[in-house]
Amino acid sequence: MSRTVRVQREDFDVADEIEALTYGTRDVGAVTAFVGLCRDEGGRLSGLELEHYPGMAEAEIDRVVAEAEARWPLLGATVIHRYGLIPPGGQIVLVAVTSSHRAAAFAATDFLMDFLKTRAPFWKREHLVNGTLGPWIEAATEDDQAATRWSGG
Amino acid sequence: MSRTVRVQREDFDVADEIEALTYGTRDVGAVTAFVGLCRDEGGRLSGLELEHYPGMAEAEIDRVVAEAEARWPLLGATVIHRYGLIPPGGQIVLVAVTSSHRAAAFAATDFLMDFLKTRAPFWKREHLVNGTLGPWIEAATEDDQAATRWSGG
Amino acid sequence: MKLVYFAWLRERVGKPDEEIDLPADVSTVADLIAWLKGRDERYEHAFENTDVIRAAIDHVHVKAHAALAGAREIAFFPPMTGG
Amino acid sequence: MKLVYFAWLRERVGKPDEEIDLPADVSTVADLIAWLKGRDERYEHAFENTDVIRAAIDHVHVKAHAALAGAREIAFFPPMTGG
Repeated sequence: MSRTVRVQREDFDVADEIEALTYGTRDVGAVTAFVGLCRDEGGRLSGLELEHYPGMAEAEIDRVVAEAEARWPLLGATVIHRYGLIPPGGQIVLVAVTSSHRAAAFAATDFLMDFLKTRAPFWKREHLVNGTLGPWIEAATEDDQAATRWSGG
Repeated sequence: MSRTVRVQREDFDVADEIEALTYGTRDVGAVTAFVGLCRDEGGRLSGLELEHYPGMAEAEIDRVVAEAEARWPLLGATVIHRYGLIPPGGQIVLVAVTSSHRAAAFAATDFLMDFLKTRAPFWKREHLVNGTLGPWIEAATEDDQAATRWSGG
Repeated sequence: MKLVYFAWLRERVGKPDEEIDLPADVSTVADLIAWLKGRDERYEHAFENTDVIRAAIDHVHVKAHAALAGAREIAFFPPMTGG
Repeated sequence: MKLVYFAWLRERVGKPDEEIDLPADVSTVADLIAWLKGRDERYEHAFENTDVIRAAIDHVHVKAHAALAGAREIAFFPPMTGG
């Protein structure tokens, strides 16, 4: 199991990350990748600023990935979460998972995204096209509900 | 909505396909990509040969993508399915979907893979490391069951 | 009318495609399968287990009771294993 | 003991972090919040709605009843909105 967790200001290259997860492997049957991008919300935003808690962000993502590894037979997992100011169209987060089979890769990716949203210490703030600072984005209750799908059962 | 469906012998580049789906967009919030790779099944296989029904393969994938578009608010979808002999580690299929939101992108990708497996006219045959031709792979009943998840409700 | 075969069905029939003149009393996919099975041992072997035979008319999946009228190309193949 | 604040909580408190000497009768996260609210209006405003305050001790999420004993760094922040 290869595990990569990075919290960084710089952009990332999805192809490079998938290549790193699959290079030389012969047992990977499924790669699932999710990329979250900054939307302009109908032209209203000039970007999103992401604040994070250095140290805890990495540690918490690492714990979430460890939980995914315990639940599904994964061969590799890469999570990259950016911070700083990200323009519309810019990449915010990558979750990429490899497994022998599709169902595990899919479920783990979905799980990781749910828990990144509710547990990883990042906070988004809107930057408006008129040059002013918009509000901090409020946590969506649907994100909490999505995360509770995985408990019990 | 941008829709790309290709059935080809040549390999594909995941990064190029994601770039094509997201370039210049400002409303895409989520990109989900699934790549199916050839496994060597514990060193038993030298590759998988994929036979397809030319003409119907493209048409059927196109119909499945149209159904996904009707079910979820997608911004783009790309499906590429290869045929011919594919070595272990080689890419077989790509499904990439863009949407404003994650849930739609995830669900549509899962749906597309379920229906590609049960409806797209492709057949896999094993090539063994000892140089002989192995059996045609039998359809998994779990694939049919996965596809029935989407009916009714 | 053109018939096309894929995967092990193609191998058992021994050819990828063929042109046939449809007898007047063959009107559905099931009729066609029954008629083909009566032609010789190759077809009888190829179509012995109809549970695992899938059919398409002009590139669209159909059931056994589908009518052949107007069809240009009928395809027979095992359950799909792509993806 | 070090306290750190993030997002609008940091803005309301007016600083990203601070060192405090914990009073003897402050033993849980909830106690600490109550004590901070009593310091001045900035803290009172920052912590006015405890339903939307999350806390972590040494980089691990904790509930309001968590004990502070042995903690090096206590963090307060709004619900997360990453991903």
